[in-house]
Amino acid sequence: MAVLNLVQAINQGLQQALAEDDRVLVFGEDVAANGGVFRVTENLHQEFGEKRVFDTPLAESGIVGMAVGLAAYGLRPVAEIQFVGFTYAAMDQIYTHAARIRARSRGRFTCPLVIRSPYGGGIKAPELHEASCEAFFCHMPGIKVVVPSTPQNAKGLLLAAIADPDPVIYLEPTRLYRLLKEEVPEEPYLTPLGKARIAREGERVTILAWGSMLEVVLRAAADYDVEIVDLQTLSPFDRETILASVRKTGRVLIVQEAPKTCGFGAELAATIAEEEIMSLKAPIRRVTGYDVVAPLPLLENYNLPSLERIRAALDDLLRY
Amino acid sequence: MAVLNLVQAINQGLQQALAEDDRVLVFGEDVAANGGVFRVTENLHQEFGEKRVFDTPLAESGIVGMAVGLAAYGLRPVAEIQFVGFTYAAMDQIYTHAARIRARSRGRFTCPLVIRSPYGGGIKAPELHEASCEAFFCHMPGIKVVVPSTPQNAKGLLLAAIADPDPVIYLEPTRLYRLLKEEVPEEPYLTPLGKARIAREGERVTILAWGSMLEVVLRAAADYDVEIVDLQTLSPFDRETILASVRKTGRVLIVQEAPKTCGFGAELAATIAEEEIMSLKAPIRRVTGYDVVAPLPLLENYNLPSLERIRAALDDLLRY
Amino acid sequence: MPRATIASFQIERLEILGPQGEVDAELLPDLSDSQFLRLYELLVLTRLADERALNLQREGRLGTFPSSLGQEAAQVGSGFALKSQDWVFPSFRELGVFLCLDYPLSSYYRYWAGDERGLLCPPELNIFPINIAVGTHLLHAAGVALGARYRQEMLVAVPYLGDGGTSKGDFYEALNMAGVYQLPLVAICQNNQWAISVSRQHQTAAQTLAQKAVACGIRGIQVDGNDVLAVYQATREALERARNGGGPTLIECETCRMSDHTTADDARRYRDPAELERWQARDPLLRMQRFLESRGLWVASEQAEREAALKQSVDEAVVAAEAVEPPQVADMFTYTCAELSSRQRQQLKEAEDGRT
Amino acid sequence: MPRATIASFQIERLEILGPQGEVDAELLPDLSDSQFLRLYELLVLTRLADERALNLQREGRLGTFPSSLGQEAAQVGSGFALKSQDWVFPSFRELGVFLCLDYPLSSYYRYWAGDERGLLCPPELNIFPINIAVGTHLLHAAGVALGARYRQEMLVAVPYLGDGGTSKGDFYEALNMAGVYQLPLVAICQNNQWAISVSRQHQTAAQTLAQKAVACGIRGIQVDGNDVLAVYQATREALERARNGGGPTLIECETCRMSDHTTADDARRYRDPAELERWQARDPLLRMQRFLESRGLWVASEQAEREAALKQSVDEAVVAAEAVEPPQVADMFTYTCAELSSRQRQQLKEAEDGRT
Ligand SMILES: Cc1ncc(C[n+]2csc(CCOP(=O)(O)OP(=O)(O)O)c2C)c(N)n1
Ligand SMILES: Cc1ncc(C[n+]2csc(CCOP(=O)(O)OP(=O)(O)O)c2C)c(N)n1
Ligand SMILES: [Mg+2]
Ligand SMILES: [Mg+2]
Repeated sequence: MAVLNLVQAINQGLQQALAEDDRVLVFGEDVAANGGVFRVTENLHQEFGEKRVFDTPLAESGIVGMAVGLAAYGLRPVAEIQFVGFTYAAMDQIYTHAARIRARSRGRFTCPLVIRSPYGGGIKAPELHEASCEAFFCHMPGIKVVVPSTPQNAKGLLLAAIADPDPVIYLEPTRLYRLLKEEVPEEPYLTPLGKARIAREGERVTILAWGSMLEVVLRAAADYDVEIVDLQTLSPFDRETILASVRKTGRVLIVQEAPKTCGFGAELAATIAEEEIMSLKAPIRRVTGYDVVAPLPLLENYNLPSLERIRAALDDLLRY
Repeated sequence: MAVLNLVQAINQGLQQALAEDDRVLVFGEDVAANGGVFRVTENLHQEFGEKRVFDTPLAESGIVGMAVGLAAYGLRPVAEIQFVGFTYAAMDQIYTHAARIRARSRGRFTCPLVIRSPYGGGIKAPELHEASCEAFFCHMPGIKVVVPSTPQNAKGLLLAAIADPDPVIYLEPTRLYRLLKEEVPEEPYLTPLGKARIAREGERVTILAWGSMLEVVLRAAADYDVEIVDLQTLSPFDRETILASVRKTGRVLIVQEAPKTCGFGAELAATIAEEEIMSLKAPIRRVTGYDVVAPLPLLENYNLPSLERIRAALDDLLRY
Repeated sequence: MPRATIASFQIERLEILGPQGEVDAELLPDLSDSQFLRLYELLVLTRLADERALNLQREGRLGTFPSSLGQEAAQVGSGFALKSQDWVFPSFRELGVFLCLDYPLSSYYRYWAGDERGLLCPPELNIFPINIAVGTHLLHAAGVALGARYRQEMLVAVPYLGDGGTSKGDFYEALNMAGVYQLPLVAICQNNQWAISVSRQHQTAAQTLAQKAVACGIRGIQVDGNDVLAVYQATREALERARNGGGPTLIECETCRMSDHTTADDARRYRDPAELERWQARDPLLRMQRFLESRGLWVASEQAEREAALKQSVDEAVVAAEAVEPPQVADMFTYTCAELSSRQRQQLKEAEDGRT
Repeated sequence: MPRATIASFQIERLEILGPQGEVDAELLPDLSDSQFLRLYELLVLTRLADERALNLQREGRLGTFPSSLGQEAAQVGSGFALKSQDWVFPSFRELGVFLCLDYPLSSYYRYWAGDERGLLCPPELNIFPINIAVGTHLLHAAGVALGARYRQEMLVAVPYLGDGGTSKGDFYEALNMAGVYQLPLVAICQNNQWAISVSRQHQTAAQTLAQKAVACGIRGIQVDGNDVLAVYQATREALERARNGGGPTLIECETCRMSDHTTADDARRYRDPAELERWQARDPLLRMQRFLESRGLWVASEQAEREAALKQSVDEAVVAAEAVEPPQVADMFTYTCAELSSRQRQQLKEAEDGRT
């Protein structure tokens, strides 16, 4: 097994999907000759040619709308939106169409489409290049949302997303792109959608996290006896695994990079407060980005959940 | 005081805002000669003329984007999006621009803009004409979200939204447009943003609702000793009033028309589970629309929170 | 070249049928007499099925309904040129196109009664679900066209839209993509002069809608949209060109919405009745009827009988539509994704427990 | 009229300066010698400030930076024509425009160092914040133009965009609105042939970008974007027309991005170096220098001294930019809305407690 970083793992997943299934098409802005601005699609254009891997005009709604047509036609489009902050222009195509084609046509047309997008903060990039907006997509019935957190699950979740019969938003934490390296099996494999992963077992607190927050949480909680659940799929999320861990620990900390209010963490807290409250020994705490307009690089560290904030929340929970 | 329905109350609010402040402009699709497809802008074009009240081309992103410019220029645009299901095309303008102009320009430009839109289900309208998507906007720092529930607060909240120095999404529950009538003071008045209203006092359960759900909840809970809180403003929401009521009753039911997962109700539940969990005697229950693609008229009643579902939840809560 | 013209563009308009049904023989499409008759029959059927829908709506048996009155030629002329392998992306006012393609009228009615099953397209056709979000569906057509080129299938993607739809960003993004990839796509714009209460002039300063093609480097043409033969001919040419790799076309059919926007609208609030009178004189059925008459194909005495037969087929569609069992609550869940999540399973159970 | 041309359109291109700096005297803009010199100085200043930014970036003193190299004439020619009351809506590559308007270079640098305060526009100017979401800001210009007409202010709204930006729906919606309302708006498109790695040809099938105006019923013109006098002249004419109620214009400045897309890009991955060589011969600074020389306004021996003065002003801007105190955590909250919510107050307290 080769040691790959996240970019390489996703690239390998794309390469294998293209090689295995001629219905798979990869497209977006700068994904062809340039190999993507983060090089995630590197060499794919060279290997599979212009028909399979191609550039589009600069039009996010257009990219997603075209992908909807391709998917309904029977292909397996894997569209890239260059940064998730530019998906807002495609919200209408995502929610009005990708999410609904199956229902509107009563199953005659479906939408097995993957939208990949670099996501999240911590890379000191320009405005709108660090958005954490997963919650929008999680509130769209008909849309699945996947966030990998390691090279291994990045590849497996990507291949599962491409194999899925419904539209999947696949969010790639840019901060992890080259930060994490691990052994990744060479052959194609699926990491099932809808299943969380226990990243670390523990007894006293359940920490729920996803994407690049997982890496922060693992560091922050190194000296705590906590169970760390990596959501992997946010929609549909793995209620059973989460609730089982809460039953065990009785304390919950949710760590999310997005602004607090109405973030995905709110749904996790609400679900626990509805279905497992009797197991709780303490309030459900959230450590999140603040409810502010996402700051530019000089201020961004103030906004991202930090080791200190996470530890303070853990200490607080453990006082109950 | 005249007895007005919701349409008339909003119309009166618009008329008074236009009359009082020449910075107010009203525009959107079919708002001029046609007076809006629900007649909310009736007679305004006739009274204030083409410069103040005018039609736009069919382009939702365009409408909001233009409104951002007008607001930054110093005017007070009140833009209509014909149905809230068509705001998805304007998400980019709302979140990337309306929400951020103040921050991006460090206060040099601001965005005192109101986007009005008919919202919610229960009117047997065609596809996309009954969306309940308030949660998207509640997850956008920089954006305020207001949902009136009676003719009185409809007028007062509208005038407060127009007076507000920041962008406000004002969602008009179409099902209530002509259903509710009450006395509405003739003179202009403000119903402050950010404040909930105790629609009914009670002791045993706190019901949190907004918009057209309030009317359902009032009927459903007629025979229960419950406190009904009408949120009025969803973002920023009135933590203090909500938490005070929860402290009193110890039981919480949230009723929301939108799909359950990641709806605004999740934030309410999460906030209570974080800040007031020690007062709770029972799980926090949510009665919501299901996590499905919004159905067409023949199925829609199955999806809307019903009296039966609300009562079943109350009975359940009262067993604790 | 200090101030030189570096590009020029012309927009053509095609008309074949004169107001009295006279034709320019050179332009007459290559159709048989029975095809001419069939065209006329489809025009009449469209009008009858439309009238019937309005009646059903008034009786509370359909929901809000958008009438095709006055636009029959634009719909039938274009729909008649389609091949069965072509993919159609309707907007919400294309009854005539559905009828040309033999889509079950009963299904069409069911959809407008508020039942998604009305859009379940029969397997032999490729009609995308009716699109309500104006202007957004041209992109799906672009996607299908791109897919077809990839699969080397000889189909054309044919989105329908209105004059209002031409103002949406997605319309432009789609035609621009179609130009870049030289896609087999023919967009049919029914310029019926109104987008609810907003007039064509208020929708855009462009003199024609056809010229919007220029922005995307594709072909654009205007046709007399009340002239079923001109619409047919322009569509056929564009389809053939697209099928043969000649790239996309935007066809503007200039017509007029003779009804209210929908049954929920009252056009008297914003429209001068004189406009209707002017357009009445160009009624698409009458023109085609006169053309048939001049060729000895239409006999006044037979009209009643033919109409009766068509009416009967409409009646049968109504009966069939109303005989369908109501949809099941489970359908809401079944068609959201291929599989239910654990939460959806819970919700379905709750919904089926009848707590509505 | 069976198949008649009903509309025709021509796209013009304007060039004034020849490759050797020779001019068509008839077209020469009505500017004084000192204005010609000032134009040249601004071209040089733009290049120097740009070079300096690239150096700062390499040293880790700026973040990702988009260079203006090669596009100085398009920026300075248009920026020089603006009046102080005009509202400017920059994209992210308009250093030359900021310099023409005397925007503090130190602020410009601060923005690219990751500090929002760099976009706090001085009160005497009306420059909207740099726009990152490509193509979305033309609508704001349309809004301001509409507002100005309402207030009867004689200003023009001037959005800048790139060739890539012309593919976005918002670009089209904005120009269509501008046409409908006949707004005082002049859109300046720097067609620099590339949108990161996507070439102009791949962006649209339209032969020129100027012709995109046709779709919206507004004026469009192409100019040689490396000819500062042509850009100036076209902009001035369009501004005057707009100011006098003559409606909007789209100006395509044909130029070339001579650098990588940004400091995060490596154009060698996708671009043939021969292209750069071709464009090198049309360098906008050189052409203007030759023009000045031919008029006896440029003296080789003075160049070094002049450049030194400009460089010194750039140095001072760097010092000023770096002397600024770091932003405060409170700023994140202060500028989100006019007032803090109770939750934001809590959060601010948490953030200020230093838990970062
Ligand atoms: C994106 C969007 N905005 C608004 C509406 C509401 N609406 C329905 S039809 C219509 C007018 C459409 O005009 P046009 O495209 O000319 O089609 P026509 O109704 O004339 O057939 C409007 C504004 C909608 N359905 N979709
Ligand atoms: C809506 C949007 N999509 C994608 C990007 C990422 N991106 C930044 S610049 C750029 C290319 C812009 O090309 P063009 O408009 O020609 O401007 P230029 O960079 O050439 O000045 C892209 C794709 C973006 N900033 N905004
Ligand atoms: Mg129309
Ligand atoms: Mg460019």
